[in-house]
Amino acid sequence: MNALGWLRSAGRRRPAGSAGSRRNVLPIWPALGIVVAVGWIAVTIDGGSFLTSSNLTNVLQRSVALGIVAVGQTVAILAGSLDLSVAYLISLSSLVAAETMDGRESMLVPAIAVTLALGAGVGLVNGLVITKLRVNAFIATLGTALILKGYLADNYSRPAGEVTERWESFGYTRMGPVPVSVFLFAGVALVVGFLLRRTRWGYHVYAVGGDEQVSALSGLRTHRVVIGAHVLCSVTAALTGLFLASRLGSGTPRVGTDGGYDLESIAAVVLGGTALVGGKGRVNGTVAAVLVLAVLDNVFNQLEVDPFLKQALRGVVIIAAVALYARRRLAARDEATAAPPVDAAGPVGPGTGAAGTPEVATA
Amino acid sequence: MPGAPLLEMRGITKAFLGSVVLSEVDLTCAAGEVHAVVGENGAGKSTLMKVLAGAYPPDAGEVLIDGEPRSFHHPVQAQAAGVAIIYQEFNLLPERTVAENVFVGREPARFGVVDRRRMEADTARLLDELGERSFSPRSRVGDLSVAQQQVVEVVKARSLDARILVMDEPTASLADEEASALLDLVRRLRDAGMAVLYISHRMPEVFAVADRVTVLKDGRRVATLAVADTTPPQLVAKMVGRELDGYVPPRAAPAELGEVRLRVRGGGNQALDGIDLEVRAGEIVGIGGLQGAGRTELARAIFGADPFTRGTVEVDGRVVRPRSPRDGIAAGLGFLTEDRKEEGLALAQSVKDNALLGLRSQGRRRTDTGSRTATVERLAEATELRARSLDQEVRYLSGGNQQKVVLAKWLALDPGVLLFDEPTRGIDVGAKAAIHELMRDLARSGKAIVMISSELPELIGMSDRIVVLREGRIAGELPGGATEHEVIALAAGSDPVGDGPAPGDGPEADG
Amino acid sequence: TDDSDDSGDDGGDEATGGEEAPDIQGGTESEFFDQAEMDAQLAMRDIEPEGPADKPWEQAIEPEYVDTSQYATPGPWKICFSNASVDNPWRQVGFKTMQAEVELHPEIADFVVLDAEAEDDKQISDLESLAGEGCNAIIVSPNTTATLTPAVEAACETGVPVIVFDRGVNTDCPVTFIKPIGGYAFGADAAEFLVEELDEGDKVLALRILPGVDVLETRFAGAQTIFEEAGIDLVGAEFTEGDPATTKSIVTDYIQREGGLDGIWMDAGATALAAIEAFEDEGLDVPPITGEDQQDFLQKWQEDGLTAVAPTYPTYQWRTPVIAAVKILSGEQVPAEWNLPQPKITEDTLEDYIQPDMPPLHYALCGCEDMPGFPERWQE
Amino acid sequence: MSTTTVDVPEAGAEAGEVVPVPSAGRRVWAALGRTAPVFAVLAVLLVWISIENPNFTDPPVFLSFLKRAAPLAVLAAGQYLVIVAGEFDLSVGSLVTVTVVVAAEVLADHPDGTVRAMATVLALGAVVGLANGLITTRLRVPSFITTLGMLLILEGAVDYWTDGAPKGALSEDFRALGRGGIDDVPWLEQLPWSVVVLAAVAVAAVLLMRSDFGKRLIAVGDNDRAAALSGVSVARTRTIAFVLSGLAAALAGILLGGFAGVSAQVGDGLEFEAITAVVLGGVVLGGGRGSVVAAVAGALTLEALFTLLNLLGLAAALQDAVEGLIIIAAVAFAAFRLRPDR
Ligand SMILES: Nc1ncnc2c1ncn2[C@@H]1O[C@H](COP(=O)(O)OP(=O)(O)OP(=O)(O)O)[C@@H](O)[C@H]1O
Ligand SMILES: Nc1ncnc2c1ncn2[C@@H]1O[C@H](COP(=O)(O)OP(=O)(O)OP(=O)(O)O)[C@@H](O)[C@H]1O
Ligand SMILES: [Mg+2]
Ligand SMILES: [Mg+2]
Repeated sequence: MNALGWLRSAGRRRPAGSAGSRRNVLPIWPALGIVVAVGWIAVTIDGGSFLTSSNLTNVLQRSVALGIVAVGQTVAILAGSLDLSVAYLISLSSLVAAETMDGRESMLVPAIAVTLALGAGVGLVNGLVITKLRVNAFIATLGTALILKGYLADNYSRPAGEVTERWESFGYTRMGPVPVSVFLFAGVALVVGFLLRRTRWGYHVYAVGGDEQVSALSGLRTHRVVIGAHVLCSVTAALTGLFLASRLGSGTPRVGTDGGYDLESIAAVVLGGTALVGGKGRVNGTVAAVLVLAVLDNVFNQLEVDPFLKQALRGVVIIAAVALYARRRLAARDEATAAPPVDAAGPVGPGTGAAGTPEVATA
Repeated sequence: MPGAPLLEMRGITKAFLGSVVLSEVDLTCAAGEVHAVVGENGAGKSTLMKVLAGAYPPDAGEVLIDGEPRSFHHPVQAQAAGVAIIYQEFNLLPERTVAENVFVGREPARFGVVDRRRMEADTARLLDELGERSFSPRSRVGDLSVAQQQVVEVVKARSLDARILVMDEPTASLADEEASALLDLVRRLRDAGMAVLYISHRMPEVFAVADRVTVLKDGRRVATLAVADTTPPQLVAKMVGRELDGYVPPRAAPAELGEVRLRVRGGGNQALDGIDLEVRAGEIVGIGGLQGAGRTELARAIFGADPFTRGTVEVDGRVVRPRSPRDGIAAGLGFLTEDRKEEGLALAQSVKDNALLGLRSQGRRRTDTGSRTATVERLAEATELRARSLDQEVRYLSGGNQQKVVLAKWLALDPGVLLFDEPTRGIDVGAKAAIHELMRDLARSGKAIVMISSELPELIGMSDRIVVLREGRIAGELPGGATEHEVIALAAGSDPVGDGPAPGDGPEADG
Repeated sequence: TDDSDDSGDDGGDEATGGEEAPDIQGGTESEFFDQAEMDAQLAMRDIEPEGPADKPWEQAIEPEYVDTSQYATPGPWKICFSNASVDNPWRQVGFKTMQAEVELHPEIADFVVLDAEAEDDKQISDLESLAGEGCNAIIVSPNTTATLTPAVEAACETGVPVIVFDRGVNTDCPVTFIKPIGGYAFGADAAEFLVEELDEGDKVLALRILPGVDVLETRFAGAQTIFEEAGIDLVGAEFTEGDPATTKSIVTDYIQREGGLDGIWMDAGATALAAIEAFEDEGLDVPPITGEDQQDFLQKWQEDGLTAVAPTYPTYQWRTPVIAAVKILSGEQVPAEWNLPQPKITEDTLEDYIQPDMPPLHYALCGCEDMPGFPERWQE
Repeated sequence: MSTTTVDVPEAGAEAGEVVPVPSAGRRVWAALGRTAPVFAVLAVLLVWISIENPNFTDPPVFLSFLKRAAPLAVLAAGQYLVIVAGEFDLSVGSLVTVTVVVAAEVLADHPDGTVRAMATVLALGAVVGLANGLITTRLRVPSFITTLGMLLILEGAVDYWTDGAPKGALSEDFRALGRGGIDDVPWLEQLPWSVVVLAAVAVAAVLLMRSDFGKRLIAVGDNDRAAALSGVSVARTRTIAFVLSGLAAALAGILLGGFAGVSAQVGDGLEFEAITAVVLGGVVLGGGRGSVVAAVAGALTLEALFTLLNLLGLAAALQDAVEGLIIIAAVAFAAFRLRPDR
C-alpha cells in the first residue's frame, strides 16, 4: 500500500493553504472594520459624531430586524434553497403577535408561541412545496409570498393589535448602552451558528446544499433537511415580526415589505460570503454583512445623503463586495494551480445565477 | 472457491420505458470473492449494480443476501444491508472534509451534537488501515486528486462495514501505478472477507484481481467463468460476440511521417516548465506520467485553455498564441478532454447539437444544416455511436457512447492537430479498438496526434513516440513499443521499489 | 414606491372607536369608519377659517389656541424634521415647499432632515437619534399613525416642542397637530359630485391606490356611505397600486364586464389619466370622474371639457409646520389641532389652478407660487 | 450538474444503428411534449374567460387582450434568453420604469423627438444589459446579485434624477406603439402595433434560438465548461443574452409607456412576473432546457389569469393569493407532467 502513498507523493500536491484560506477568517470582517473606519472619518470631517455610544447603539438597533431574518435566510441558502416570502411573513407575524397580545400581559407567552408556530407552519409549507411538489425554491417561495400578500391585503388595512407593556419595553430598553433586542439577534446568530457547525442536522444542511443527489445516496433524508431549513428560516422571520411589533407597539401589514427584508436578507447573506448555490458559507459572515449594511446606512444618514442616491449606492456596494469575493476566489484557485474539475465551477462562477434552485423540478 | 454465496441476484430484469436494459441476469458472489463484471458499453453493468444498490427497483427478479430475499427501494436500505457501491461518477462533497464525507449521514453524535474528534479519529484509523497517509481526515475533498478521492470512497465503504462492495470502473481515471495500488487494496478487502463486485473494461485488472468473471452483453448474462479457466481473448470474444484480431493498429512507418505540424519550444506556465515537443503529420505521440504529472495541463496549455506563459507554440510552422480554446480551435487544434461529463458534453442537449457545438462555436462557417446533419450522421457511423436518434439527449447514453459523441464533436471540426486526453477512458474493448483504428486513420490522413493515456498498454501500443512527464517537466522520451517498466521508471523518477507486478505485463495484455 | 398620494389623516378618528359600515363587494371592510368624525369633517367644510384668506396655509378652522411661552427661545434655531419618506410626487412637492419655507426664516440656522424611507422602524430610530441632536423643535410626519405614537411620545418627553403634521399620532403630547380637514371630507367631496351628476342605480367604479394607508381608507369610507345613501351602484373597488397600466386594464375590464360605466371615483389623482384613456381607447365618452389637483389631470380636464371634480389634499400644509415651529419658539400661541382649509377644484375654479409650465405631477395647491425659487425649484 | 439520471426513465438507447432525424412533425410533437402544460393552462384560461365574457372572442376584444399582454410577453422573451443561459435578470422591472421616465424626460426637451427618445431608451437598455453581462461574466458576480444590485441602482438613480416625480409626458407619436394600431383592418377593425411588435419579437426569438447563437446559448446554460472547451466564448454569449434582455426591457417599457403613459410605478414587480412567466412556460431555472415559445405562452397565461380574476370580480386583495396558488400549482404540475424528451 505504501506504493500508493509513495506514488502519489510524486504527484503535485495542492497548497494546503488554499483550503485553509477558504475556511478561516471571512473577508467581510476586515471589510466591516474598513467601513467603520472610513465612515467614522467621513462623518467626523462632515462635523458629525460617529463613534458616540448613542450612535453606535442606533447602528446596532437598526441591524436587529434584518439581522435575525438574514441569519435564517443563511440556513435556507446553505441548504441550496432560498426564501422570498420572508417579507410578508414578517408583516403577518407582527400582526398576529400584536393581535394575540392585545395589550394583555397574560397573553404575552401565548402570543409569542402562536407567532413562532405561524412561522414554522409557513416554513413547513415552503419546504413541502419545494421537496414534495418539486417546485423550485424561487417560484415556490414567490408563490407563498403572493399568497401571504393577498391574505394581508384582504384582512388588514392598517396597523392592528397592541403589544403588551413588557413586550414593548423589550424593543426599547437597554442594558448599559446595548439595546436588549441586540441580544436577541446575537442569541439567534449563536444558536443557528451552533446548529449549523456542530450538530448533525447542520452537517446535513451543508451536505444537501453541497450536492443533493450525493447526500441522498449517502442516506440523508434530504427532504427533511430542506424542510427543516425552511422552517428555521421562517421562524426567524416570525421572530423579526415579533421584534418589530415590540418596536412599533402594534402589528402593521406593510412593515415587512417596507423594510424590503426579502431581497435585503438575501443580499446580506451573499455579502457575508455564503455561496448562492448552497453548501458553503457561515452565519458569522452574514452577521458581519448585516452590520456593514447598518453602518453604511447610518453613515449615509449622518451625511444626509439623498435617500434615492443612498439606495443606488447600496446597490453599488453589494455588487462591488461580491465582485471582490469572486476576485479572491479566483486568486485562491490560481494559487492552487489549475484546479481539478470539482473546483473549477467556482461557487460564484457563471451559472450560479440559478442559485437557490439546485434540484430543478424537471431534473 | 469460498462457500455459500453471500450475495445472490436472480433473474434481474430492468427496462427503461420499454427498452430492456437487463433481462434475467443471475449473479452470485461469495464472501472473500472478487467477482468481475465485464461487457461492452451499454451492456447494463452499471444498471445491474444500481439495481443491487437500490437506486433502481428491478422489474423482475430478486436479490438475496445470506440467502434472504431482500428488496431495496432506497440506496440507504442497501447500505444498511451491507451493500456499498462506488459509482462510476464520484459521490463525494467537494466542499466538505474527508471525515465529513466518510461519515455523512452517520455522524457520531451526542444529543445531536457531532463528535468531530471521534469522527476524525475513526477516519484516521480507517486511512491507516489502508496505509493512506497522503492526506488527512481534515483535508477538503475538493483538494484531493482523483486517486485520493477514490480512496476516500473506499474508506467510506469500509466505515459502513459493508460486506458487499461494488466498484464500477474504479480505475477508469487512475494511472496504472495507482490502479495497481488500488488492486492491492481490493485484494486486502477480499482477504478481509468482503464480497467485491468489480466492473472494469481493463482485462489485465480483471485477470489480476478477480476470482470469477461474469460477461454481460446487451443486458444478458453470456457467461460466468472462473478467471483461471479463461483468457482475455476468450472473454473479449464473449463480450463483443466476435474475435478481435491484433488489437492495436500498426504504428506509422518512418516513411509515413510528414512535416512537423505541432512544435512547442520552452513552453511553461505555473504548472509546466521547459516543455519542448514536436509532433509530425502522421505521428501519434503518447504522453505518459503519474496522476498530477501535468499531462492534462500540457494538453490544456497547447490548446489555450490554460495557456503557456513562456515559450512558443507553432502549428504548421505558424507561431500561434492560443489564449483560449477559441483561439486553439481557430489555430487548427482539437482537444478531447478526459472528463466527458464535466468538460465534454452538454448533457441535456441532443447528440446532434453536441456534435455540432464545435462547428457552431466557429460562427458563420459551413452553416447549411443539411450538410451538417450529414456530417453528424457520417461521424456517428465512423465512431459506431449507438443512440436512438440524433435527437436523443446525450445524458441517456451509456458512458462509452457519450465519449463517442465528444469524439464526433472534434472530428467535425477536422483540426490538423488533435490532443486526446484519455481517449478511451471507460470505453469497452470493441469501441476502444474502433477508436484506436480511427486515431491511426486520422494520423495516416496527415494529422498530428498527441495522446495522453494512463493505460500503459494503450500508451505503448498506440504511440510512435512516448514523452513522459514528471512534475510538470519532460522526464524523457521513449520509442514506441518501450516496456511498461521503462515508462514507470521515467514517470516515477526511479525504479519503483516494492511496486507489485505491474498489471497486464505482456504484449497482448489488453486483449 | 407605493401609494402615490400617501397623505394625511387625523388623530381624532384613531382615538374614538368606530362602528362598522356595511361592507361592499370589492371594498375592504371599513374598520376605519367613524360617523362622528365624518360628520365633524363634513361640517368643517362650511366653516369660515380664521386667518389671512390669501394664505390658506396660515388659516385654521375653529382653532383652540394653546400657550407656548415656555418654549420661547432666542434664535438662531436648529429645527429637526423626521420625514416618513419622499417616495411619491405629493411628498416631493410638499418637501420642496417646506424647504422653501425654511429659507423664508433667517432665524432658522440649521434644518436637519432624516428620511425614514417609509420604514416605521427606521423612523423610530430616527426620532431616537434626533432626541440627542439638541434640536430646538422637532417636526414629525409619521409614516404610520399607530406605530409612531410611542416614539413621538418619547420625543415629547425630551421637553423639545414636537410638531406633527400630515398623518396624526394617538397622543396629544405634540404642541400642535397640523392637517387639512381630512380623508372623509376628501372622499365625500368626490362622492357628492358623482351623486349630483348621476342617477340612482348608476354604475360607479372606485379606483384605489392600495389598502392599509389610513387616510386613503377614510377617503373610501367617506365615499362609500354617501354612495349608499344615494343608491349608487358601486360595481367595484379595485387597487391600482398607482400604476397606470394596471388602472387602464382594470377599467377596460369593467367596461367590458359591466357594458359601460357611469362614473369613476378615485381616492387619488395619480392614475386619473389612465382611467380616462381606457374610455377613449374603447371609443366611449368619459363619464363623470373625480381626480385630484395634479396638473396633468387638470389640463386634461380643461382640454377635453370633462365632467369632473378635484378634491385636494393641499401640499401647502408642508409650509405650516415650519411656521408653527417659528411661532412656538417665539412663544406665540398656536392651535392645538391646526385644521387647514381643504378646497376642492370645480368647473368654475379650474381656470385658476392651471399652470401650463409646471410638471404634469405638480400639485396645484402647493401654495408656493410666491416663494423663493419658484417655479424652477418645483420644475427641475 | 443538478440533473439526475436516476429515476428518469427512458426508452432503449440501444436501438442499434442511428435512426435518421425524426420528421419535423415529430419534433413539433416532442416540443409540445416538453411544453404542453402551459398551452393547456392557457387554453383553459382563455376558454373560461370567454365564458365569463362572451364577447372576448370577437377580434377587437381579444386583440386588446394581446395588446395588454404584449409588454410582459416581450419581457418574458428577453428573460428566457438569460435564464436558458443559466442566469437571472432581476433588473428588468426597474429598467422598464427607467425607460418610461427617461423617454418622458427626452420628450420634454424635444417634444417631437420620438425616434430620438426610442433610440435613447433602447440604447440605455442595451447598456444596462451590457453592464449586467460584464459584471456577471467578467467579475464573476452571481447574476442574482448583479441584477439585484442593478435594480437598486436603477430605481435609486432614476428617482434621484427626477426627484421621484417623472417630468414631461410621452408624445402621442411615442405612445402610438403601445396605444395605437393599424386602423380599418378588415374584420380585426384595428390591429394594435403592440401585437405586431409582439409577433415580431416572438418570431425573432424563435429564429434566434434556431440559429448557431441560440444553440451556443443553450449549450452554455447546460454546461458552460464543455461549451468553453468547444470554443464557445461563454462570457460573450451570456453577455449578449443580458444585452438582449435589456433591449427587451426597454422595448417593453416603450410599449407600457405607450399603453398607459408616464409613471414611476410602471415597472414595479415586472421582473418577478417575467421570471414567473418563463418558468410557467416550463423553462428550467438553471439553464439548458426549455423553449422560448413556451416562455412567451407563459406570459400570455399569466396575463390571462389576471384578466380572468378581474372578470370573476374576485376581491381585489385575493387576486394575489390566487395568482400565487396557480403559479405553484402550474409549476408543480409541470414538475410531474414534464418528462424531458429524448
Ligand atoms: N436512467 C436511464 N434511463 C434510460 N436509459 C438508461 C438509464 N440508465 C442507463 N440506461 C441505458 O441502459 C443501458 C445500460 O447502461 P449502463 O450504464 O448500465 O451500461 P454500462 O454497461 O455501464 O456501460 P458503460 O460500460 O459505458 O458504463 C444503456 O443503453 C443506457 O443507455
Ligand atoms: N496529487 C494531487 N493533489 C492535488 N491536486 C492534484 C493532484 N494531482 C493532480 N491534481 C490536479 O488535478 C488536475 C489533473 O491533474 P494533472 O492534469 O496534472 O494530472 P494528469 O497528468 O493529467 O493525470 P490525469 O490526466 O490522470 O489527471 C490538475 O489540475 C492537478 O492540479
Ligand atoms: Mg457503466
Ligand atoms: Mg489528466
